[in-house]
Amino acid sequence: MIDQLFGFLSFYIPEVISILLMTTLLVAESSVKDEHAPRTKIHVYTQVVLGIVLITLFQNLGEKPVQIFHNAVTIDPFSTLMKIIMVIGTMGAVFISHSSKDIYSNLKSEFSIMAVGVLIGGMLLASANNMLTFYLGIETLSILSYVMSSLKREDASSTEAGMKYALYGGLSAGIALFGISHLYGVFGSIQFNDIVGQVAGLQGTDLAITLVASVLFFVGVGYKISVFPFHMWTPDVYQGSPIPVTAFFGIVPKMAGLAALVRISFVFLSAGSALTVSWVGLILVIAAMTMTVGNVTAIGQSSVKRMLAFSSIGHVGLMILGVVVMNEAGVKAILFYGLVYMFMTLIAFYITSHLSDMYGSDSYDVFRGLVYKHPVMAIIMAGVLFSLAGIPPFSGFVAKFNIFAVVIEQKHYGIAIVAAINSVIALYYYMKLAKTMIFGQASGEEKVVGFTSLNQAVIIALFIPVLFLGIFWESAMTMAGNAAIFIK
Amino acid sequence: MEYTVGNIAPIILSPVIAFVINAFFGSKLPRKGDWLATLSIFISFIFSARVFGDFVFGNFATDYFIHKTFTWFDLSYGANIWKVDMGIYIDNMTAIMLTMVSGVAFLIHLFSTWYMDHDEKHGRFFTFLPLFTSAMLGMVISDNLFSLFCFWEIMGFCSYSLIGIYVKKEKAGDASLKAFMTTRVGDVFLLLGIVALWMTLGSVAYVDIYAAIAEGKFAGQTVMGISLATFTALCIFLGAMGKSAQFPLHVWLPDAMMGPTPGSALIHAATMVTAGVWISLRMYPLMVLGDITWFIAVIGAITAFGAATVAMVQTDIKAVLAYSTLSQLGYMIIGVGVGSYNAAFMHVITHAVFKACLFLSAGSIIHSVHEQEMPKLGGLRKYMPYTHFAMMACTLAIAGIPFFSGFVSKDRILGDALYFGFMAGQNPLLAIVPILGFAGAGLTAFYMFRMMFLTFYGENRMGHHDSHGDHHGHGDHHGHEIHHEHLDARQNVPLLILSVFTLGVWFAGSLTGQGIVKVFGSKTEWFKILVEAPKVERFVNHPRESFGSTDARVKAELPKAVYVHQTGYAGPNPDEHKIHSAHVIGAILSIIIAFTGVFIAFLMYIKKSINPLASKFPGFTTTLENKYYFDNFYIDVIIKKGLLGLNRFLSWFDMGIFDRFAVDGWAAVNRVLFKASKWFDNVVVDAIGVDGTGVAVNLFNLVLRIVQSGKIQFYFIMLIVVLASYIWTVNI
Amino acid sequence: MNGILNWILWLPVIGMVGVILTPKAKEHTIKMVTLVTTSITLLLSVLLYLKFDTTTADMQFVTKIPWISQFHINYFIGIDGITMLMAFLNALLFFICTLSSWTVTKNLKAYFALLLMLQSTVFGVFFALDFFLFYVYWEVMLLPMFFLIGIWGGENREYAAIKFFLYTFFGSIFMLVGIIALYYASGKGVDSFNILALQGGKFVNEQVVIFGKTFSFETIFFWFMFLGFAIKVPVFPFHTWLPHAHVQAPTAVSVILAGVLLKMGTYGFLRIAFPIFPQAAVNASTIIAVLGLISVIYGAFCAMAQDDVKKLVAYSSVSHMGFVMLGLAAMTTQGMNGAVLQMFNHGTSTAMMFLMIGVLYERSHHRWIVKPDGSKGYGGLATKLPKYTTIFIIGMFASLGLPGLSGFISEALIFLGIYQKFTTITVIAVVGLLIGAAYLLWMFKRMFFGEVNPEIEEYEDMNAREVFYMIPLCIAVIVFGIFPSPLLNVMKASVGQLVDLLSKY
Amino acid sequence: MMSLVSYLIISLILFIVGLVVIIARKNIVAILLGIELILNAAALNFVAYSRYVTNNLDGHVFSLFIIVIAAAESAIGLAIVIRFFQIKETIHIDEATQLRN
Repeated sequence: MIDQLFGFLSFYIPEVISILLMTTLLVAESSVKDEHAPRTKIHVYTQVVLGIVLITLFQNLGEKPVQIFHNAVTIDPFSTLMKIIMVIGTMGAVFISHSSKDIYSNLKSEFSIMAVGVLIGGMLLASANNMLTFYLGIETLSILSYVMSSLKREDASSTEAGMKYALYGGLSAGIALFGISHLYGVFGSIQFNDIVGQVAGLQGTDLAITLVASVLFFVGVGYKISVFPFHMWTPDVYQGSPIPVTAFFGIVPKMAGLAALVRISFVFLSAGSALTVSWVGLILVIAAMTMTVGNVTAIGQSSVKRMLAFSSIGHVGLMILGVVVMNEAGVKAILFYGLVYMFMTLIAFYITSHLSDMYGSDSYDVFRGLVYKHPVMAIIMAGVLFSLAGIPPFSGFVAKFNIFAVVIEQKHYGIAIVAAINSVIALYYYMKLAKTMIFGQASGEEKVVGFTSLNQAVIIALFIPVLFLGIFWESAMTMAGNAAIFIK
Repeated sequence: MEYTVGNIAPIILSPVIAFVINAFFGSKLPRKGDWLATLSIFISFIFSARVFGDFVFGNFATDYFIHKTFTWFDLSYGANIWKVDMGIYIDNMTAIMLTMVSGVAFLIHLFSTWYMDHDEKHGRFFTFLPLFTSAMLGMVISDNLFSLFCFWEIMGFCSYSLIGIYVKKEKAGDASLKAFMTTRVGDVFLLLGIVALWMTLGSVAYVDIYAAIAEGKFAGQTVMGISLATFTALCIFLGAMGKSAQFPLHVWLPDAMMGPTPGSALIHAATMVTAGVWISLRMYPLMVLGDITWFIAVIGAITAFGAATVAMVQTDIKAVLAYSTLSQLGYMIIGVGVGSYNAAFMHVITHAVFKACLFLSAGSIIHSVHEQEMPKLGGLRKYMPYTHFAMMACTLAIAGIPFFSGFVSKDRILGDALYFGFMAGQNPLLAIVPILGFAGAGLTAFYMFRMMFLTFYGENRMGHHDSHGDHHGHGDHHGHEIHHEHLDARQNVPLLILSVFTLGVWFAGSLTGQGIVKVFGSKTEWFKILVEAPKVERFVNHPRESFGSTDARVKAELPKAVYVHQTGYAGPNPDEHKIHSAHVIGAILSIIIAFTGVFIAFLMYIKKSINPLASKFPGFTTTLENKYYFDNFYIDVIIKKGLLGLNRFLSWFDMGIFDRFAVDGWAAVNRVLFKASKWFDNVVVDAIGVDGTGVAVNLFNLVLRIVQSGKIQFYFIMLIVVLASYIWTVNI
Repeated sequence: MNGILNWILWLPVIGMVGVILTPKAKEHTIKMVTLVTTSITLLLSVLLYLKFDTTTADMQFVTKIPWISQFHINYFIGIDGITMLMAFLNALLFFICTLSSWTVTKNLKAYFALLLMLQSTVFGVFFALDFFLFYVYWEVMLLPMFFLIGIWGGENREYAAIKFFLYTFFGSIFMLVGIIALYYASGKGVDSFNILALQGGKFVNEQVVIFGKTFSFETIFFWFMFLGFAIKVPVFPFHTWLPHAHVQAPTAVSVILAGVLLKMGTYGFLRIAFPIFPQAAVNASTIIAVLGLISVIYGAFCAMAQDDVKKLVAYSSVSHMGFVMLGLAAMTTQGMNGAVLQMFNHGTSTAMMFLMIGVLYERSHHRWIVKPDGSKGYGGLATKLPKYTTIFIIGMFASLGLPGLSGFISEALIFLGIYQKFTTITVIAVVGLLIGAAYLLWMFKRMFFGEVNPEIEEYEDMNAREVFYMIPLCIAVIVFGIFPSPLLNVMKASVGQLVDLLSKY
Repeated sequence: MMSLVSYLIISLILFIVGLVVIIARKNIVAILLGIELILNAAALNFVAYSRYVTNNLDGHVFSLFIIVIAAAESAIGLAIVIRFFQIKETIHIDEATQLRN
């Protein structure tokens, strides 16, 4: 019994390390005397350990899928890859938080602690193989997120953001739970494995209940990845939260939510039943609405952070199209998109954060004429923006191309056209920022303090994959291709 | 002689070479290279003369022709063969025209070396004049409409550059623009006609078109409802109208006199303007087939008469000559229309000679006394005897006085017109053609002698103002004391040579060795033996020759030329005698009319026993002085109000409406959508939320109460509502 | 042997790297690096022409290297007669533009780097035979253009740049959908991104369902492609980005834009839209012809109303490209050859016009024929600048189609071609020729004739450099006007093949 | 005799009441309570189902977890509400309208 448990643990090393990291961080923080001292050591420590987690994850990547802890958790390349993305995202967020003025110096290690906590929740969610772990994952993710978004204690808007997030999250979690409970009633089990088999044979009241319940269930994921009707909290929370938090929210919870979405859709929809039809239709509508709402609202934003928030909604709308097709290619596309999107978001938020630290605002104007002060940064930012808009040769284009490919392969031409028009809209507001950066004339000649050689180096390093994956994306695609979903 | 490249090419190429050299190095050459230009023209004259001799003295049959081609470019790929050939088509007509053009051009070049001396535009003038000459020669010699069109346009370009050569003058710019655009109107239609012919017949070589006519390939072909023949004939004739300045496209020619006088002499009197007549003659069978000859005749008549009337009141020598040119071109076109083929062509030649001479004389007057307002001239006879002699000879010729060249050609045209109008059983309305024709002839005699009298006779009016000419306001002409013209050979020799050609040679009877000298437009001038309307039947599947191959037939085998009089191309005419009588009547009529015109002029301007028209019909005179208000109509109404107005509107529409709404529309839509979402947040949420008024009030109390409570809760409501709708949809 | 093409394609990139590595201060070095790169490219393209085999319609100098094997995407380039000409034109114009940009001072380094990048991408568009590669180049080309217009443009440059970018992107995103649809329609096979393999009407019987309605696959995706290319050309309803872009862009960029970039649109029709969807193309030919006709007339009319000489020439480009569309719509030997020839000739003649306007602009710093206050912008230029006038006249008459200069033959061929299919349209289109002459000559008259305007007193005539870079274009305009065969022989095989294909439908 | 249906009805009532509370009340604490109600509805379902339908313990376990997490969540929620109160001097939900575009 015990040895079996340890046998299971051997697959679970990344999570375990993360948990250890979190606890050790707690201890370390409590041992800090001067609460305003820089937490450089702690941050370095966090980064190193997360690096180790990353390595162990890469080792897992090779392993063949297993289900551990009595099928409560499944470790398959798909979830591992998602976790890798999340871990890198967390490392990035922690790195920003170190320099960002948006995080009070006495809370810097709190941020790391919370981030690692959310990461753990995300990992759990990504490899959840039954309702309970799924629910636990979501809650771990959420509860810590509430705290993170209200991390600026004295700041009204930050607190308000946290409160809204908490209330909204609580409600949607509750609704999801209500749905889950009925599903449990119908299938008599909370194991995805057991459910998969039964979906096809549903009929009568069971089917009716399942339809309703699965929709309720979807709310839980939907609000995490902030798709159309459940997206309303996003802009407020993104705007209210400190920039590193926003960057973090832009990546980790979304990836986790996507992973869960993919998994449950495979659970419920792989067997073609009445459920499949309704879900595909549902997700198509949701995707179209999400894209449109996100992009259209992003146009008028004056705050870059908000603009990025809405644009992330638009991107999610594009990503979940990969779910619609219900096949390996779709998963591949989502994974690749997620990977690329993570890098782009990080860079965008880095540069925004440094600028807003400098000028105390994240409006478009702080970007004006950046190219004359920091040509490299400006060019990279422009590159990222065009990549987000999906212009070759940047990887954003390849990601979009893959999504289009899987959608069109399934002959969903209508949604493809909607997506096409959306990417034109998206290009418009990205280009507005690029325009201000490069065509505009800077008010002053002062350099931005944030852009130390280290930060610039990191940004450039992060930009390399954005460019590289745009041209030589074969290997990345094969990696994503191997990441099959595993459900018995 | 063999018609090899070496024998033909120099005709066209030597002026081109002169053009190229002058264009690039002219400024460095001594005398800006005018000698080079003149020399080059002389060379092409020599080569043309060889062709002339070969044809005219070679006793060829009237219908002998040389047709040789080479491929310009080739689009053949796989099965479908399509290439564009260029080549030469030489018959007697070509030979004569070549010689005339190169000869006249040579003399004019020679004259210009004197005239343009010390002129700031000397170099540029001698750059474009040879280019023009070669283009003209090329047009004459080319064997198909397409290459004809190319040379045709190049001529237009040269004329544009020469008219606008004095770039400092605003008016020069207007005139050149007007000239190019007006002719362009005709040209595009010409191109259209060529395209239509080419794409239906598969070729636009004359011989192929003739053959097609003979084989009846045109039968049943239509373009937009009109028969192909009519359509193409009309298009081509429109082109001719443009170039030959026929009503209503005549407006450009008078203004074209902005250029240097010798240029006008060559381009706008002797050669280029006759290109229209040339193409009408070449395409004569098509015109007949298309049944538009009556139209041609009418247009010609209107031009001939209208221009003559305007010429009566002009006071500027060059203007008078310009309008006389218009009128004479009108006669040629009449000739084409009424089917006196060779007379029309003959008039091209004779007119070229005497009109060139007239312009050169006017040029030498202007150059000597720096004055071109006739009322300010006068009594120049004793100062410029040579010029006087030459000009008088040409005036007699153009006035159609017997023993002079103009008489022969014009009187036959009028004779045929008479037949055409009254005896050929045509629509009686067409009687206006001869009527206007003869009236015009009278006017011609009148205004030409008016010019002679005002210029050379009476007392000298130089130095002091004359109320008549003032409003033409040419700078100051005080202090030009009249001096005897110092005899410069380059000035006078061309004049004398040309004036010699206004008589004599045309009456030499048959140079081809048959018949004897006769006067009064006898039937057997050598000219008529050589030129006749093409007999289309003989062109049916004749052998193609390309350069290098020897001529298909050897001269020795050819029959001697025998003259058969005919109108139209359709073989010997049944009512020969009618035509003959028409000719006799025509001859007598025209002589009488001509002399009357001269006499009236004499009374008005020498005897002064009748006062000039102006005093009699002031209104009519002003109309004439304003050229029937054509310019005002075209420029003010059509161009300024119509075209430019339309343009302005369109461009405003394009940027103002189309671009703003239709194109920036999508951005607008997005902005609207954004506004809508904003409105949704602010108005719906707050308005309904904060102050309880609003639509929702009356709708649903509970909803109101629910919604009343602020933003985050509104999110909840949205969530639940959407969720419910999802569930609803999913369950269907 | 096939190396040449790769060299031509990548040499500018190497040059760009060279420029980037050169320190900012060494301005002259930067210029020289660019100049050397472009001139070598030009020489290589001449070599390419000499080695080109005119007898075959097949692709030559082909290179095919696997790129993304999962999607069977290859680095697949090669040229046929049509692209041979375009490549030569591109190389020539960029060489000239480098010289004409000699006076650029603002961010010199970035300018030349972007210029070289642009050249490489344009080459890429013309060489690419793999659909994905084609699309990538097609899009990447937008970036340097965006920055070149946006940074070095006139006062309203940002609007123009954004408009240009969005417009083209809007078209090409639909093209992307089409490309992917083709990939799956052709069975995800080895050749599913191979443009050549897709050609020949393989999709005549396919169907698509969009928003619940069933359409013919060919029709739908022909129009998608049409949108992408027509915006680039630009054809009538999509033309309004052009005047903005041209008026705002710096001289060299206008030259490239009018000279080469517009040709990419028509090239797209020749290489992709027509051969891949022949049936739909034949069905659409009437619409294309009508749109082309409208562009011809409408563009000419709008041009005539302009007081800004550069805008005038911009509209004249709309008009001239309209002729190309007419020639394409004809789908006959004469029409197609005429269209391709017109692509080349318009490239040279309009480049001359824009360069000359640029030369003038450097002296006057305005482009008003008639200033907004109604006074003359220029006047008497012919007296003041004789050399300038001569070259300007050549360019102007070339673009209004004077026989003996290049414009005429292509327009004549287009008329011959279109007459066989659409007589009425031909008859209306000749009006375009008429107005075409009108606005150019009127502009010429207002700028060059008359007393010397005091404002232009101190202008000096073209200097040696300016004359030097105009000479090649003058030669091209005159020589190809008299001897079109060197161009026609190169293209006729490829064009003929396309005509044969289309004639089957 | 209690049957499954009656449990479900009760839980549904709980659920709806929770929603209404969340929507209608302006007191943030009340809204948190509403969330608790919803969670409890779910928990009740689980227990009921495992009692009547599926004879395994999954439901019970799940409900236990729910209780725990609900506690944690409400704790965090209350903490944030307290901060909010310290800043805004009120826990009226309408005061939380600072964030908007």
